[in-house]
Amino acid sequence: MSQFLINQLGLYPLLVQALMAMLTASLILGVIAGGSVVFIWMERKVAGRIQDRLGPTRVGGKFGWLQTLADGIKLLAKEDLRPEGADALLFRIAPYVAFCASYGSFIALPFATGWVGLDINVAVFFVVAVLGLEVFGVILAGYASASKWSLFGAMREAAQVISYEVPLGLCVVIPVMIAGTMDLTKIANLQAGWFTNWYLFHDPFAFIAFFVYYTCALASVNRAPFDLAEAESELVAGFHTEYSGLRWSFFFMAEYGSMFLVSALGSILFLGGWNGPIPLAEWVFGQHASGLSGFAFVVANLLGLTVFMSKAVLCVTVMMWIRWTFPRLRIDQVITTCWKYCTPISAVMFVGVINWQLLGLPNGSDLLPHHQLGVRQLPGAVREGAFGKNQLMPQAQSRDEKSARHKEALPAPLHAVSDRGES
Amino acid sequence: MSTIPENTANTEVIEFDVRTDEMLVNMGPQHPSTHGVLRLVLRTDGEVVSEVTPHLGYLHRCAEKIGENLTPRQWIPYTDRMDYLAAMSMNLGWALCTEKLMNLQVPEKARHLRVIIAEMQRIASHLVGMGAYGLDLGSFSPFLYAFREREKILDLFEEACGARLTYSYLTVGGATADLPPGWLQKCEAFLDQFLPVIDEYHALLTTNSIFIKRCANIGVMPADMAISYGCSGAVLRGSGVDLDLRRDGEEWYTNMYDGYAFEVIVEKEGHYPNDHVYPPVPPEAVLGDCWHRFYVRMLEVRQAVDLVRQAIDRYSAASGSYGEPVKLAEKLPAGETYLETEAPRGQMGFYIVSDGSPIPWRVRARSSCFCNLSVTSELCRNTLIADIPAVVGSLDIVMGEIDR
Amino acid sequence: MGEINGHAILFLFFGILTCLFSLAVVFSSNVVRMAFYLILALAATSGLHFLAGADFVGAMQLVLYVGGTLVLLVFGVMLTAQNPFISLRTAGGDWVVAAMVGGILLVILIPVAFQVGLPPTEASQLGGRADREAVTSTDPVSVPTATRIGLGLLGVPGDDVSGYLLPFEIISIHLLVVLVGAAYLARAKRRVTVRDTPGTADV
Amino acid sequence: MTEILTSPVGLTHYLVVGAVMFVSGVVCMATKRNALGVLMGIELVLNGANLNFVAFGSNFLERNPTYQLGLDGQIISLFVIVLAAAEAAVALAIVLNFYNNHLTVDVDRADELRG
Amino acid sequence: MGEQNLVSRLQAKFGSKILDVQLDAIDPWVEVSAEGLPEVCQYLHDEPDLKFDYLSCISGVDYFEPDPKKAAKLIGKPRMEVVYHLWSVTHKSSLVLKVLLPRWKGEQEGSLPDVPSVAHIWRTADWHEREVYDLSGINFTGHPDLRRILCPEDWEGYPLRRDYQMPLEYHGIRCR
Repeated sequence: MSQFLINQLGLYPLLVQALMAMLTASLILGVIAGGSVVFIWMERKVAGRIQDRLGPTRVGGKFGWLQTLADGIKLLAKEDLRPEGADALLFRIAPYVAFCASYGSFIALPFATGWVGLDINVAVFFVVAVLGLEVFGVILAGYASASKWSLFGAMREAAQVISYEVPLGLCVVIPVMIAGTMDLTKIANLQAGWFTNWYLFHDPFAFIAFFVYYTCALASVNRAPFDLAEAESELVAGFHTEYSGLRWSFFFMAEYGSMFLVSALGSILFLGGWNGPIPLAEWVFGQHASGLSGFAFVVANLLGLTVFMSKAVLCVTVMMWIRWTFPRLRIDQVITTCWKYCTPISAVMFVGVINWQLLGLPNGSDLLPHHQLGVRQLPGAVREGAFGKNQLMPQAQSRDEKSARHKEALPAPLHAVSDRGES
Repeated sequence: MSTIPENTANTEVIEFDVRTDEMLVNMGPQHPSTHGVLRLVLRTDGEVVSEVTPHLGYLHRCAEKIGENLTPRQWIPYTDRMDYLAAMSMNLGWALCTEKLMNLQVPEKARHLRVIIAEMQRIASHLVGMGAYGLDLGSFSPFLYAFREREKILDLFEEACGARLTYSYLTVGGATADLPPGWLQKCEAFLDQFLPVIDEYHALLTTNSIFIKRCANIGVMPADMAISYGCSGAVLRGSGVDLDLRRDGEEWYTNMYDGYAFEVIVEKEGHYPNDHVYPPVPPEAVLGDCWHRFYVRMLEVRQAVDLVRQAIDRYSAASGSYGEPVKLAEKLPAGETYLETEAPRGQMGFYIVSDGSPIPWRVRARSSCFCNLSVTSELCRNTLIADIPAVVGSLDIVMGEIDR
Repeated sequence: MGEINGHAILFLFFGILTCLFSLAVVFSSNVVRMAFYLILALAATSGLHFLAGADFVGAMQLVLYVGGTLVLLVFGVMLTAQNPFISLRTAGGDWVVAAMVGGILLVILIPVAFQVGLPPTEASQLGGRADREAVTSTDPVSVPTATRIGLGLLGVPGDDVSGYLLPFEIISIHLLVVLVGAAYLARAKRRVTVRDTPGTADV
Repeated sequence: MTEILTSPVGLTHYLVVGAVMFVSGVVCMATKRNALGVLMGIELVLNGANLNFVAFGSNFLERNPTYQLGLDGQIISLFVIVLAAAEAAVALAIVLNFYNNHLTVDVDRADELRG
Repeated sequence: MGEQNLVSRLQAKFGSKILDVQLDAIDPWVEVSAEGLPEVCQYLHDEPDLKFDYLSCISGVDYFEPDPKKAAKLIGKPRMEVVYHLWSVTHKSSLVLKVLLPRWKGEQEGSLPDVPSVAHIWRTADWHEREVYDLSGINFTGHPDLRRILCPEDWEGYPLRRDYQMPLEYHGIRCR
C-alpha cells in the first residue's frame, strides 16, 4: 500500500512512512482500547454467569453491550483526585507508564502472517521485555500516592513480578527453542497444519510448560489468584487506591491489555497462533496463508485472525473463570509458588525439551499423517536447520555457505510474506 | 510511613534480616474487610504485623440506655439492630430473658415455632458468614451463592412477619403472628433443595487448596485461651471446647430444644460428629485455626437443617396457640435475671433488672462478637497483613452487635 | 543532500530523549524521580540500540536493565527510604567540582566523537555503500543478529564475530557467585532491639 | 540545521549521545551523596560506554570503516549489561547492609575505615 | 442445694469478704466486698470442683433515682452495683457475684468508685471492664489499659448513669 501511495500518488516517502506508522499505531491502539472495552464487558458477563446473575443487561440493549462505554464516560466525567502528600509528577505519569508498557508490547505482536506492527526478529524477547515494564507504572503509582496501602501494593507487585519473570522467561524459551527462531510470525507459521503440530502437543514437557507459562502469565499480569498488588480485602485497592477517573481507567486498560497480550503470546507460542486445529486454509486454497498472495492471502489471513483471536479470547476467559472461582493467595505463598514450584518445574521442562529434541524422539506432529499440501514439510526443514547436527557442532564456514544455509532454513513463502508485510 | 519512636522501657532483642521501618496503618473504619465499621490500627514492619489494636464504637447507639425507657416488647426492635444478620436470634434471646423474669412459659406450638425460626436464622446468618469469609480471602463468587440461598430464607421470613432484615417477630410471650398457611411446605422445599448446595460450598471453599492454605494453621487459638477470652459459638467450638448452650445452657433455654436430637459440632478425638458425610479435615489444619472455625459453621448449617426438619414435624403435630404476645406495657415483677442463648455468632446474653414497673430499670446485652473480637490482637500478633482479614473474618463479627 | 531521513528523525528523537533524561537524573534531587528518569533514559537507549541494528542488545537492555536492574534499584530506594519523598541536596561546592570534571570530559569526548566518527572519505565510500542502502530502507532491524550472537557466545567464530565461550562461562560463574554473595550480604543477620508489645498479661 | 535530518546517521551521532550519557553519569556520581544515586550514575556511565560499543559494531551507521567492530561490539555490550546487573545486585546488597548498620544511605557517612 | 453448699464454702473461706447472699432470687447471687473480689474470683476460677473459668458478663447497674418522689420506692439507697455473671464450662454451672459501691468515691461527684480489676483472671474482663468504665463510670484498679471503648476517648460523662445528661454538642455536632 505504501508503494502504491509513493508511486501512484507521488507522495513523499517519509510522509507515507509516517502515515503508515500512525495507521499501525492507531490500529494497535484500537485493539488494546477496544479490546479492554470488550474484555471488561466480558468480565462482567462471565462473572455474572458464574455467579448466577445476568451481568449488565440494560445499557445498549439486551446484553448490556455498551455498559463499559457508559462506565468509560462516567470515568471521564469523574474528578481527577490527587492526594495532598502525593508526588504530583509521578502520580500523574504512572498510569501512562503502565499503559505504555502494555501498549508498547503490542507493537511486536503479530495478529496473522505479516499483520504485525513491527516485524522484529527477536519479537518474543521484545514482547516479554516491554510487558515487564508495566511494573514500573504500578511501583510509581504505589510510591507516589503517599498512601500506605498503595505502597504495600507496589512492594508486592515489585517482588512478585521480578520473581515471576524467571519461570515465565524459561517457559517462553521452550517454544523458541523448538522453533529455532524468536520471530513470532515464524514460530506461529511453523505450527501450521493439524493441531498436533502445535507446540503444546510437541512433547510432554512442552505440554506441561504451557500450563506453567499460563500460571506465571497470570501472576505477571496480576490476575487472581495472584492479584496481590490490588488485593481489595487486604489493601483496599492496592496501588490504585488513590486513583480515580481517567487515570484509574488507564490502569484498567493496561491490565486488560496485558491479559490479552499474554494470552495471545501463549497462543502463538503453544497453541499454533492463527493456525486452526485443522488445516482449513490449505484445503481451500491449496496452500498455507504464508504462501498465498492477493485476495486469497487476505481471506486466509482473516480466517487466521479469527482463529487467533478466539484462542486468545479463550485464554482470557479462562483467566476470568479462575478469578471468579479461586480465593487469593498470600504474598509469601505467591513467592513460594514461584520459586519452589514454577521455577524448578519450568527448568525441568526446559531441560526435558532440550533432551527430547536432541534424542530426536517423535513429537506431536508425527501423531497424525502429514497432509501433502506442501507447507507441512517446512517446519521439519527449519528444525533441521536450527537443530541439525551440523549446527550444534559447526565448523568454520565461509560467509556464503552460512548465509545460504540461513536462507534455506527459512521457508521461501515466509520470505515472500515478510517482504509483502512491509509493503 | 510515619516512623514510630522506639519504646526503650519494654524491649526485647530479636534478630532481623533487613531492617525496615515500622509503620502504623489504619485498617478501617472504611475498609472492605473489616465487616462494617471496625477500625484496626496495625503496627507493621513490612508485611509483618507486630501489633493490632481494635477500636470500636463507630456504630454505638447505646441501646442499653434506650432500653431503660421502653418496655421489653418495645425494645424488641432495638435487639433487631444488634446482630442484624441474625435478628431473630436477638429477638429470641431477649424474649426468653424477659419471660424468665416474668416466669412465663410459652405454649408448646410457640416453642417449636421458635426453633424453626431460630435455626433458619442460623442458616441465613452462617451463609453470610461463609460468603463474607470467602470475600475476605479474595473469592467473590461464594458470597453471591450464599446470598442466593439467604434470599430464599428471607423470602420465607418476609412471608411470616413482613420484614426481611429486622423482623421483631419472636417476642415476649411467643411470636407476633402464626406462620402463614403453606409456609411449612415452602420451608421444607427450601431445605430439600438447599442440602445439595451445601456440598457446593464445601467444594468451593472448604476443600479448596488455596482456601486451606490461607486459613489452615492461621490464627490458632487454644481452648484455654478461647475460654479465658469468653469466646463463644463457632469460635469456641472451633477450638475444641464442647459447649453449646442449646444443650448445656440454662434450663429455661434448653427446654426449648427439649426432645430434639442433635449433636454439638465439636471435634472429639480427631473427629467431628458424622464427619463421614462431610469433607475431611485437611492435614494442614490445626484445631483452633481459622479453618476449623469456618468448618464448624459449615457443619452447623447442616445441623440446623436437621433441626428445622424435626421442628417442622413437631410444630405440625402441636396444637393450641402459637403464643400470643404479652401486653405492650405488661407489668414486670421486681427482680433481675440473666439469660444466655446460643445465637449464630455465639452466646448472646441479656440481663434485665426490674423495679416492678413495666419499664425495666436496666437492660444489658452481652454481645458474643464483642468477646470474640477481643481476641483479635492476640491472634493477629506477628502475622502477615493478609492474615488479618482471614482471622477477623473467621471470627465472623457483626459490628452492630459489638457496638450496640 | 536530499530528503529528510526517517532514520535520522528517529535517532534524533531517541538521542534527545536519552540526553535529556540523563541530565534529568543528574539534576533531580528526589531519589525516586532519579530512578524514574534513569528508566526513561535507559529505555530510550534501547531505542538507539534498535536503530543501530542491535535488536538483540536492545531487547536485552529492556529485559535486564530496565526490567531487572532498575526494579531492584527502585526496591532498594523504597527499602531505605525513611520518609516518603527523600531528597538529597547537593552542596554548591560539589556542583562546581562536578561541573568542572564534567566539562573537561565533555571537552575531551565530543571532539573525539567527531574525529572518530568522521564521515567516510571517498576512498572508503565503497565499504559504506551497501549499508547506506540499508539505512535508508524502511526497516533497519530486519537483519537478524540473535543467531550470530548466540553462536558467538557458544564459541563459534563467524565472519564478523569472534568466539566468546570462555568469557561467557566466566560471566555465568560470576553471576552465580554474585547471586549467592548478594543474597548472603543482604540477609546477614544482626541483632536489633524492638519494642515489645503490651497487653500480654498471662492468665 | 536541516543537515542533521537529511544526512545519514553516523557513528558521531552515537558517540555524542554516549558522551553525554557518560558525562551525566560521572557528574551524577560526583554530586549525589545518596549511595543509590551514585549507583544510578554508574549505570549511566556503563550505558554511555555500551552505546559506543553498539555504535562501533553497527552496520547501519555512516562511519569510517577503520573503526569496525562487527558483532563483537554487541557481544561486549551484552557482557556489560549482564555485569551491570550483577554489579547492581551486589551494590544494592551493600547499600542495604550499610542501611542496616547506619540507618542512612549517605555515602559520606561511610568513613569507619578512615584513619 | 448446690448453691447453698457453695455459699457456705465461700463464707467459710472468705468470712467477712462475703457481705450478702441471696439464694431466693431467680439467679442466686453472692455479694462480695470490693477488696475481696480478686481473691474470691481467683478461688472460684481455680478450684477444680468449681472452675468458673468463663466470665460471661460484667454489668454496671446504677441504683439512683433523680426524681425524689419515685426514689424511695423499690430501688433502695443510691448505689452502683457491678454484677459478674460466671459460668463453668466444665461443670455447666453458673454463679452471680455482685459488688456494691457508692455512686461516687467519698461521695464526691466526679470521682469514680474503685473496684479491683479481674482482667488477670479472665482476659475477657479486659474489654468488659472497659465498657463498664466507659458507660457506667467505675474505675477498675489494676486494669492494664482502662480507656473508653465504645464512646470516643474525649466523651464526657457516663451514659448509663441515671443522672446522665446528654451533652448539647460534641465537636460542633448537635447532640440533642
